[in-house]
Amino acid sequence: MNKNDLIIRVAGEGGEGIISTGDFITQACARAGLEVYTFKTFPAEIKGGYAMYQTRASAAPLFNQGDTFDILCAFNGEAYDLNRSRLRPGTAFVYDGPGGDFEPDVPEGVHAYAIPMTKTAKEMGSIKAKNMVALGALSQLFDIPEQPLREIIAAKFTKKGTTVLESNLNAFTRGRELAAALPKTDSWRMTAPAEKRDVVVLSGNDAIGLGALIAGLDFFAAYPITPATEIARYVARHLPKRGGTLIQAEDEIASLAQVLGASFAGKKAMTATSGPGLALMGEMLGMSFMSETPCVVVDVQRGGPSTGLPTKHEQSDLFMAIHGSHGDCGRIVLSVEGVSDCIALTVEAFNLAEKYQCPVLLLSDGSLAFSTQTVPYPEPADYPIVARKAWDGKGEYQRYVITDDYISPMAAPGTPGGMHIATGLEHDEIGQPNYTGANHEAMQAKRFRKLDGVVKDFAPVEVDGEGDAELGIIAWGSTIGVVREGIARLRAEGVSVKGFYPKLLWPMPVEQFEAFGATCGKVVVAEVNYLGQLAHFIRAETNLRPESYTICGGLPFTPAMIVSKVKEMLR
Amino acid sequence: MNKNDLIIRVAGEGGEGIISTGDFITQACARAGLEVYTFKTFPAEIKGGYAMYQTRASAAPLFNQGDTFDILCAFNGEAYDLNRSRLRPGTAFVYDGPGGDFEPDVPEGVHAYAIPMTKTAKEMGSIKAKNMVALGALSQLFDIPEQPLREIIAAKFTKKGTTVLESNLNAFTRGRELAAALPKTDSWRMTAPAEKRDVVVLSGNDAIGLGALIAGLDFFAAYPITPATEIARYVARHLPKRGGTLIQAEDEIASLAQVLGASFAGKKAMTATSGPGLALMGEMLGMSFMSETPCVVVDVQRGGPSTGLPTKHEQSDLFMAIHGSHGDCGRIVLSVEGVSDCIALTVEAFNLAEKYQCPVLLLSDGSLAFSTQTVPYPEPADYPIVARKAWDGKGEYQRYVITDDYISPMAAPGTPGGMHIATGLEHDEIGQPNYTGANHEAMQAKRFRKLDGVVKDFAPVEVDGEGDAELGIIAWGSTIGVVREGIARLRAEGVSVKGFYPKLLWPMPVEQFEAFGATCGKVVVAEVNYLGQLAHFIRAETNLRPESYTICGGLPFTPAMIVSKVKEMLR
Amino acid sequence: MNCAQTHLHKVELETKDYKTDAKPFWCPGCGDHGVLTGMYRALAEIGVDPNYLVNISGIGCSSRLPYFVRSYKMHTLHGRAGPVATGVQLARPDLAILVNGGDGDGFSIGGGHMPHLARKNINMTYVLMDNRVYGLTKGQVSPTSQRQMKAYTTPYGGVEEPLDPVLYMLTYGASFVAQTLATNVKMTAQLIKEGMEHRGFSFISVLSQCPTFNTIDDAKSFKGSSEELQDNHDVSDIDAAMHAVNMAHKNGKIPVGLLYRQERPTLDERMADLVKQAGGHPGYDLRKIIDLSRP
Amino acid sequence: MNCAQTHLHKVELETKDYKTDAKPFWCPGCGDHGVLTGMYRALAEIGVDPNYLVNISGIGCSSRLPYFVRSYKMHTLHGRAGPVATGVQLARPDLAILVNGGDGDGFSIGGGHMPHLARKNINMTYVLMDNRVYGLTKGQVSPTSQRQMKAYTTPYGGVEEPLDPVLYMLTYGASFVAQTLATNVKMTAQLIKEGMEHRGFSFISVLSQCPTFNTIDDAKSFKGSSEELQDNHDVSDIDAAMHAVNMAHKNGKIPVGLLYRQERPTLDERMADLVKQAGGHPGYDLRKIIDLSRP
Ligand SMILES: Cc1ncc(C[n+]2csc(CCOP(=O)(O)OP(=O)(O)O)c2C)c(N)n1
Ligand SMILES: Cc1ncc(C[n+]2csc(CCOP(=O)(O)OP(=O)(O)O)c2C)c(N)n1
Ligand code: SF4
Ligand code: SF4
Ligand SMILES: [Mg+2]
Ligand SMILES: [Mg+2]
Repeated sequence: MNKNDLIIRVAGEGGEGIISTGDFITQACARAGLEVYTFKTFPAEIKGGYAMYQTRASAAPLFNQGDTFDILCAFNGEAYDLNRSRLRPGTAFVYDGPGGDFEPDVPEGVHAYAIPMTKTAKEMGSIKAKNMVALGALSQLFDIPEQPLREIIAAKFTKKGTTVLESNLNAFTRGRELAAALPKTDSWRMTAPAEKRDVVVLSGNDAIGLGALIAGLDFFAAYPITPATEIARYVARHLPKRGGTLIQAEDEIASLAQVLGASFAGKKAMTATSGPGLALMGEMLGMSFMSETPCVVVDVQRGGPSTGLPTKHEQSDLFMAIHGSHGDCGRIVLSVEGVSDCIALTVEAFNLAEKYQCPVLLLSDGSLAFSTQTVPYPEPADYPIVARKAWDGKGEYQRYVITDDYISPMAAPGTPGGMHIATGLEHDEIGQPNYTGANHEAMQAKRFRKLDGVVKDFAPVEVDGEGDAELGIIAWGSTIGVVREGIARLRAEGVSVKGFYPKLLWPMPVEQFEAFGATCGKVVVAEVNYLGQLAHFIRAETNLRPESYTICGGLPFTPAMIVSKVKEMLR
Repeated sequence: MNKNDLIIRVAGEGGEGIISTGDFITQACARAGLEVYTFKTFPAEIKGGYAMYQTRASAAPLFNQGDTFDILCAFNGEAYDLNRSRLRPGTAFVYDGPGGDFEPDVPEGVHAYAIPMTKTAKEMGSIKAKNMVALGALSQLFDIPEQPLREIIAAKFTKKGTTVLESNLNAFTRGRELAAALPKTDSWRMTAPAEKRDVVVLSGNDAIGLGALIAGLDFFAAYPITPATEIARYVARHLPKRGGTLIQAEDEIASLAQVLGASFAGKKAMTATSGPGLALMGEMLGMSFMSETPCVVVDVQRGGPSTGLPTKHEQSDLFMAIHGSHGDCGRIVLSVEGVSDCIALTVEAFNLAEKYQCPVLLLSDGSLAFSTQTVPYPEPADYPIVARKAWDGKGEYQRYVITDDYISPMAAPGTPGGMHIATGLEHDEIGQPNYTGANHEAMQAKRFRKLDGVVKDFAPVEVDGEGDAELGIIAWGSTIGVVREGIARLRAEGVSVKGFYPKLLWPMPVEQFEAFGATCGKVVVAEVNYLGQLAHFIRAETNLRPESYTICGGLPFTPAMIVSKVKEMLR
Repeated sequence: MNCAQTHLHKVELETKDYKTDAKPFWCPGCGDHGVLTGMYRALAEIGVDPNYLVNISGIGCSSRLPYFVRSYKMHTLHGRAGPVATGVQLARPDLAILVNGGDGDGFSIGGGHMPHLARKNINMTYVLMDNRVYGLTKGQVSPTSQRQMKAYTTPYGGVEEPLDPVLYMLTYGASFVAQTLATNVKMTAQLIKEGMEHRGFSFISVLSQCPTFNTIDDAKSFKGSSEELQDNHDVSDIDAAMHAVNMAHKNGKIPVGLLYRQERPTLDERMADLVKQAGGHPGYDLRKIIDLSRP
Repeated sequence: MNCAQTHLHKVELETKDYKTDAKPFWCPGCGDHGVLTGMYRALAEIGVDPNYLVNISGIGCSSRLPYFVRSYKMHTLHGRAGPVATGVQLARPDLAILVNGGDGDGFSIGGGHMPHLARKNINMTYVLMDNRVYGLTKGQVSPTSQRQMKAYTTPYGGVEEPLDPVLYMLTYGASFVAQTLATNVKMTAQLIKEGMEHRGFSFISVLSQCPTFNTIDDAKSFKGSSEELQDNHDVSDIDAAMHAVNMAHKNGKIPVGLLYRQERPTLDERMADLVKQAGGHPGYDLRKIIDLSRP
C-alpha cells in the first residue's frame, strides 16, 4: 500500500453531487501539488442512476486509473451494492449513516466510517449540502488538503451569494468534525509534495480543444454526440476569443462538409464526433483525400456497434478510421494515450493535415474523454506549428501539380491567378476531369506516395524497455498508460517484458513494429474491442503474428490485468 | 487465331448507334447458339463522346472480354485514333470510308475494309441508318448470322412502323452488298454450333435483379447511381408483376433504412448502390448487425476514391465493405465473377441474410455491370431458398435469446405475442438496453459466433487445378474469369500454376485459403485496385504472405497480362 | 372522414394494457411523460391491436418512448425513424405505424427525410416531441431553439433563427397537421387519435418542455404563448393554414389544434394500383419474366 | 437595398472574361447552357472579381457548371454543395459565394441541408437548375418530377407528388427567393445579379429543360405555364409570397420573378458580433485561456 498513490472513489445517485465532490477532491489534490488521474462513469439516464467519480492522486506521474480504489465513499445503497465486492481487507469505506438508505454489512478487515451525511445536511437546512458533509469527512480522514479545498469551494460558490457559500463551508466543516470524532483505523493518507510544479488540470476532451487552439484552429463545425461534445463546449467558449468561428451543423455530413469548405478557404478547420458520426463521414473523407483538402477529424470512441453503449469505453473504431471510405482512399490516423497527448497530438494532427493535404483522424476514447489529469503547463510557443505549402504566385498555377514530394502548393481564394477547382472527380494536374488509365494511376500514386513522408517525419513510436525481452506488449490509445504500469510492476518482479506504444496508427510505421517484434520472444496486442483491430493491421502490414488480448466490457484495462495476462503467457 | 473465338469491337461517337450495333451482334450470335461475353465503355458525357462495344463470341464457354479485338469497326476518326495501336497484323479493320471523317493510315498486315457508311446512309435518306450499313457489312464479312440479325432488327423496329423498319433492313442489305463487293483478305469467320442450348442473355446488373426476384424479393429501395442503376430499372419493370414494392428513396441512408423497415416487417428486402452510396450506409449497416435485421446490399463498384471515375471499372470497395462501420461490426461479404453468379449469389445473399439475420453485401463491378453474357436458362426451382428462423409462438418471446447456433427466432409484426423491439442500443435477450460489461461481451459473442456457421455452410471456394503448383493465383470478382483463361493458357504451355476463386470474402474461409497456399510455391493476388485490398485481408487473416498484382487504370485485366505476370514471377 | 381503415386492427383494451414493464426514464417534470400518457389514451380510445402496431423512433430522450409502449417497435438511428417507418409501412400496409421523436432527430439530422414522408403521403402518424433543445446530449441548441438561448455550445447566446415544424410540414404536403402541448394531455390524446385514424401522413407537433436543459421554454411559457385556432379555421384550406401560422409568428404565438387535413391517396394505395396495372400478384410465373431474356 | 457589400470585390470585366477553356459538356438544347449564359452576364454586370468568387456545386449535369466559370471553385459531393459553401462563407466572409446544382442534388439527397442555409441566412447565392429529372444518371424521377412521368425506374408511371422548391425556400426563411426560366436569359441574369447583390441567403430557381430525359417538361411547356408575378406583388410580405405560390399551384402555373426579399443579419455578421462580445481577436493571448485550467 503506497500512501503516495491513493485512489478515492465517490459513488451514489446522479444529481447528489457525486461529480462535484470528485472534482473538488481532484482540484484540491492538484492544487496541493499532487498528480491526478480521474475516472468516471455516468448514468445512462439524464437524471438519477448510478454515478461514480474516482480520483487517483500521487506525488509521482500517473498513467491510468489504477486497479481499484483504496477508499470508497458511498452516498447510497446502490453505490454500496455495486462496489461491495471490491471492499477488500484494508480498504477504507465511508458511507452515509446512520440515516442513509442502507445499512452496510461491512466485510472483515474493511475500515468503515459511518458519516450521517443525509441526516446532517437535513439538520443544517439543505439536503443539497450532503456532498459537502461527505467531502469534509473525507478531507479529515485522509488528509485531502483542507486549505485548497476551502479555496475551491469558495471559488465555486461565491457567485451564488454568501448564504449558499456559508452553508456549504459549514457543511464541510461539520463533516470534518464528524470524522474527527471517529477512531481512525486505516492508514491511508494523502501526502502532498513539498514542491509544486506548474500544471494544468484538463479532461481529455478539453485538452483536445486546447490543442486545437494552440495549433491555430480557425473554424470548428460539429454535431453533438456523446462522448465528444465537450470538445465543442470548450471550443465554443474559447474560440471566439481568438476570433474564430464555431458552428453546430445539422448533421455530421454537413459538419465535415463545412470543415472542408473552410479549409479550402485557407483556414485551419476541424470537427469532432464519435463512431456513429464518423460512420456518416466516409464519403466526405474521400472527398478530402481526393481533392487534397486538409481536415482534422476527432473521433472519441464509444461502445459499439451501432448506437451501442454511448457512455461506455471502447477502442473499436480503428477499422472504420482506416478503411471507412470507398475506393482506395488514404488518410492519417493518430491516437492519444492521455491528456498530454490530447494537446500535443491535436497540434500534430493539424500539422500533418496542413502539410500532407489530407484527412487526419485523431482517435480518443470514452474513458479518456472525461478523465481529468494533471499535465505540465502547456507553453503555446513550445508546440511547433506547420503551415501548408503555399503557391509562390509564379507561372501558371496548377493545383495538383506532381512535385518531388508529391505535395502540390495551395492557393487560397483571393490569391490573384490562383483560381482552381477542388474536385472529387479524378482529375489531371490542373483539376480537369480525366478518366484515362494513365492519369488515374499517376494521380493515385501521387496521393499515396505523398504520405510516404509521414512515417519518416512523424513516427512518435515509443519503445518501453531495452534489449531483448521474453514478451512484448503493443498497445494504443489510453490502454498504453495501463500497460506502462503493468510493465513497471512486472519488471520490478524480474519479468522480461517490453512495451511498444504507437501513436501514429496509419500509415503504419512498419519497420519500427518489426524492429520491436524482432527483440521479443512473443508479442501480444492489448486493446479494448472484440475483434482485435490493431492486431489485424499488424498482421496485415508487418511480419509479426501477435497474440490478441481483448476485452470489451465497457471499461478500460487495469494494470493488474496486464500483469496477469503476461504471467499467463509466459507460464 | 481461333475462329471459334472471335472478338468484334465497334467504336465511334456516342449516339451513332454504337451500343445498338453491338447489341444486335451480341443477340444474333447468342440466338445462333454462340456464347457471348460483351464489354463496353461509355462516354463520360451524356451525349457524344467516345463509345465502345465489344462482343466476344465463341462456341465454347467464355469467362472474360479477351485480350484485344480481332475485328475493329470504326465509325469515326476518334475511334480509329484510340484503337490504332491495337491494329496488329492479322486484325480486320472495317471503317467508314470513303466519305467518313478520316482517312486511315492502315498498318502493315492489317486487313482493311472501307465501307462508305455515312455516305450510303445519307444516300438512302437517313443518316441514322449508318450503323445498319456497318452491321450489314460486318455480317457479310465475318458471317455474323444473317437470319437472326434480320429477326432481331425486325423485332426492334416493328413498333416504329414499316417505313422505319424497311429503311433499316434496306441499309443492312446495302451494307452486305458493299462488303460482298470487296475482296475478303482475312480469315475471321463466326461459326455457329450445330446445336443450340437453352440460354438467356443478361447483363450483370439485370442478372442481379433477376436473382433477387428468384430469391423472393418483396421490397426494393434505392437511390440512383452509376453503375448500379440498371438493377433498379430491371426490378422496377418486373417486381410489380410479382406484387412487390419498389421505392426510390431520397438518399442512400434512407434507402437502407427503408430496407431495414421492410425486413423488420417480415419481408425480403434489398438495396443496390455504388461506392459513394455505400459510404453513406456505414451507420445503418451497423444497425442491421446490432438489431439482427436481415438486409442485402449490392455494391456495384466503380473507380474511386470519392466521386472518382464513375463509369470506370475498379474493385476497390472491399475495405469499406468489410470494415466500413464503427465499433466491432460484422457482416457477410460476397462477390460475383460473372452473370451466372449475379443470379446465383444474389439468391445466396438473401439466403444468408435471412438465415444469419445480418447485413449481406454483394460486390459486383463496373465492367460486369454492363457486360452481357450467355448463361444457361435459370430454372427458378433449381435455386434453393432459405427462410428466416421463425418463432414457434410458444412461451414468452425473447427476440435476442441466445440459442445453440446463436440465431434467435424472429417474429413479424402481427404475430400474436411476438411484440419486441429491434434496437441499435446494446440490449439483453429481450431487447432491453443493457450496458453491463458481462452483457455486452455475451451479446457481441452471440452476434459474431452466429457467423461462424457461414464458412462451414457456404464456402463456394473453387480451386482451379490439382496437386502442387509453382504458383497460385488468387482473384475475386470479375477478375476470376480473366485468371481462368490465363491459367488455361499457361497450363497449355506447361507452366505449373493453380487458381483460387473465393466468392465468400467475409468471413474469410481461412482454412481453405491456407490449404491452397500450402500447395503453391508462391502466391499472387490479382485485383483491380491500388492498395491490394484482398491481399491485405489474406495477410491479416491467414498464414499466407502473397504478392500483390494490382492495376487501376479503369479497365479489367486481360488473360495476357496474367500470363506475363506469372511468367515474370516464375523467371 | 371515416374512410377504410385497414391499417387499424382493433381490439378492446384499456390504457394500462399499452404499458410495458419498463419504467419511463425521463426526468421528473419532463413533458415527455405527458406525451406518453396522451398516446396511451389515444391507443386505448381507438383500440389499436398492439400486435399490429409498430412504434418507431430515432435517438434522443423522446425517442426512448417505444420502450414504454406495448407494440412491435424499432429504436433506430438518430434521424432515421421516418425512412425506417416508410419501409415497414410500404412492406406491410396492414400495420399501424406510429413514429415519435425529438426536434433534433426530426428537423436537424433527420430533416432531409421529412419532406418525402409528407409529399409521398406515407400512411403513418408522426408525433414530434419538441422541447426546443437537445435533451439526451445534455443541452445543445436544436433547430427549434429560440435564438437567445445560452446553452452548452452557445455560451454567448445563439445566432440562428428557429424553424417552425408545423409550417414545414404544411409546405411538405403532410395531409394532417396539428399542434398541441404536452401539458394538455386531453388535446394531445385527441389529436393523436385523429392522426392515427387519418389515412395518410399525419403529423402532430407536441411542445414538450425539458425542465433540465431548456429553462426559457418551460411548461408555463408554452402555455402562455399557445393560442387555439379560431373556430372558423378551415382545415381543408392549405393557404389558410399557412396564413394562420404566419400570423401566429408575427404575434409571438403558438397555434394549437388541427391546422390542416386533406384526403388523398397514400403511397401504398398508389403502389397497389400500379401492381394491379402491371397485372401483378405473388404467384406471377417467374419464367415469364426470365423468358424475356432469351436471345 | 444597397447595404454594405463587403462580399463583392469588384473589377471591370466582360462576359467572356468569366469563361474558362473548358467547353460546356451539356447536350444540345439543354437549359443549363442558358443558365450559364445568364450567370456570365450577371457576373459581368456586377463586375465580380473572379479571384474573390467561389463557385460551388454538388454532383449532376448542372453541377458541372463551375468548370466553365473563371473563379475559385469546388465540385463537391452529391447534395453537399450547401454545407461546403457554408464553411467557405463563414471562414471567409469577404468572398462571394455562388452555389449551383440540380433538383435531385438540392432537394433529394441534399434536402436536409437547405433549411439551415436559409434560416441561418448564410450569405450566398444558390442557383437551382431544376430540370425535374435526374439528368446525369440518365433519367430517373426527381422530387420535382411530375407524377405521371414514365421514366427509367418508373416504367408504369410515378406515384409521388412533386415538391415546389420556391415554396420550400420561403418556408425555410430564405431572405431572397426568385424564380425564372433558363430560356429567359435576361431575367435569369437579372435575378442572379440581384441575388448576388443581396446580403444574405438568396435562392434563384431556374427551370432548365432536359430535352434528353424529360420530355414532359420541355422549354415550351415551361414557358407556357410560367406567369410573371403581379406588378403590385409585395416582395416584403412572406404571407403574400406563399399565397402567390399556393395560388399558382391551384392554377397549374409557375410563378416567375422576385417572390420575396428581406433584409436581416447574416450568420457571419451575428458571429462577428459574438466575437466582439467575447472581446475576441486573433492576437488574444492563448495563455489567458490556458491559465483557466490551473488547479
Ligand atoms: C449520428 C448521430 N449523431 C449524433 C448522435 C447524438 N445524439 C443523440 S440524441 C441527439 C439529439 C437529441 O435531441 P432531440 O432529437 O431533440 O431529442 P431529445 O433528447 O431532445 O428528446 C444527438 C445529437 C447520435 N446518436 N447519432
Ligand atoms: C452519394 C451519391 N449518390 C448517388 C450519386 C449518383 N448521382 C449523380 S448525379 C445524380 C442526380 C442528378 O440529378 P440532379 O441533381 O437533378 O442533376 P441534373 O443531372 O439533373 O442536373 C445522382 C443520383 C452520387 N454521385 N453520389
Ligand atoms: S433531459 Fe429534458 S427531455 Fe430529457 S428526460 Fe430530462 S427533461 Fe426530458
Ligand atoms: S442529360 Fe439533360 S440535363 Fe444533362 S446535359 Fe443532357 S439535356 Fe442537360
Ligand atoms: Mg429535443
Ligand atoms: Mg435534375
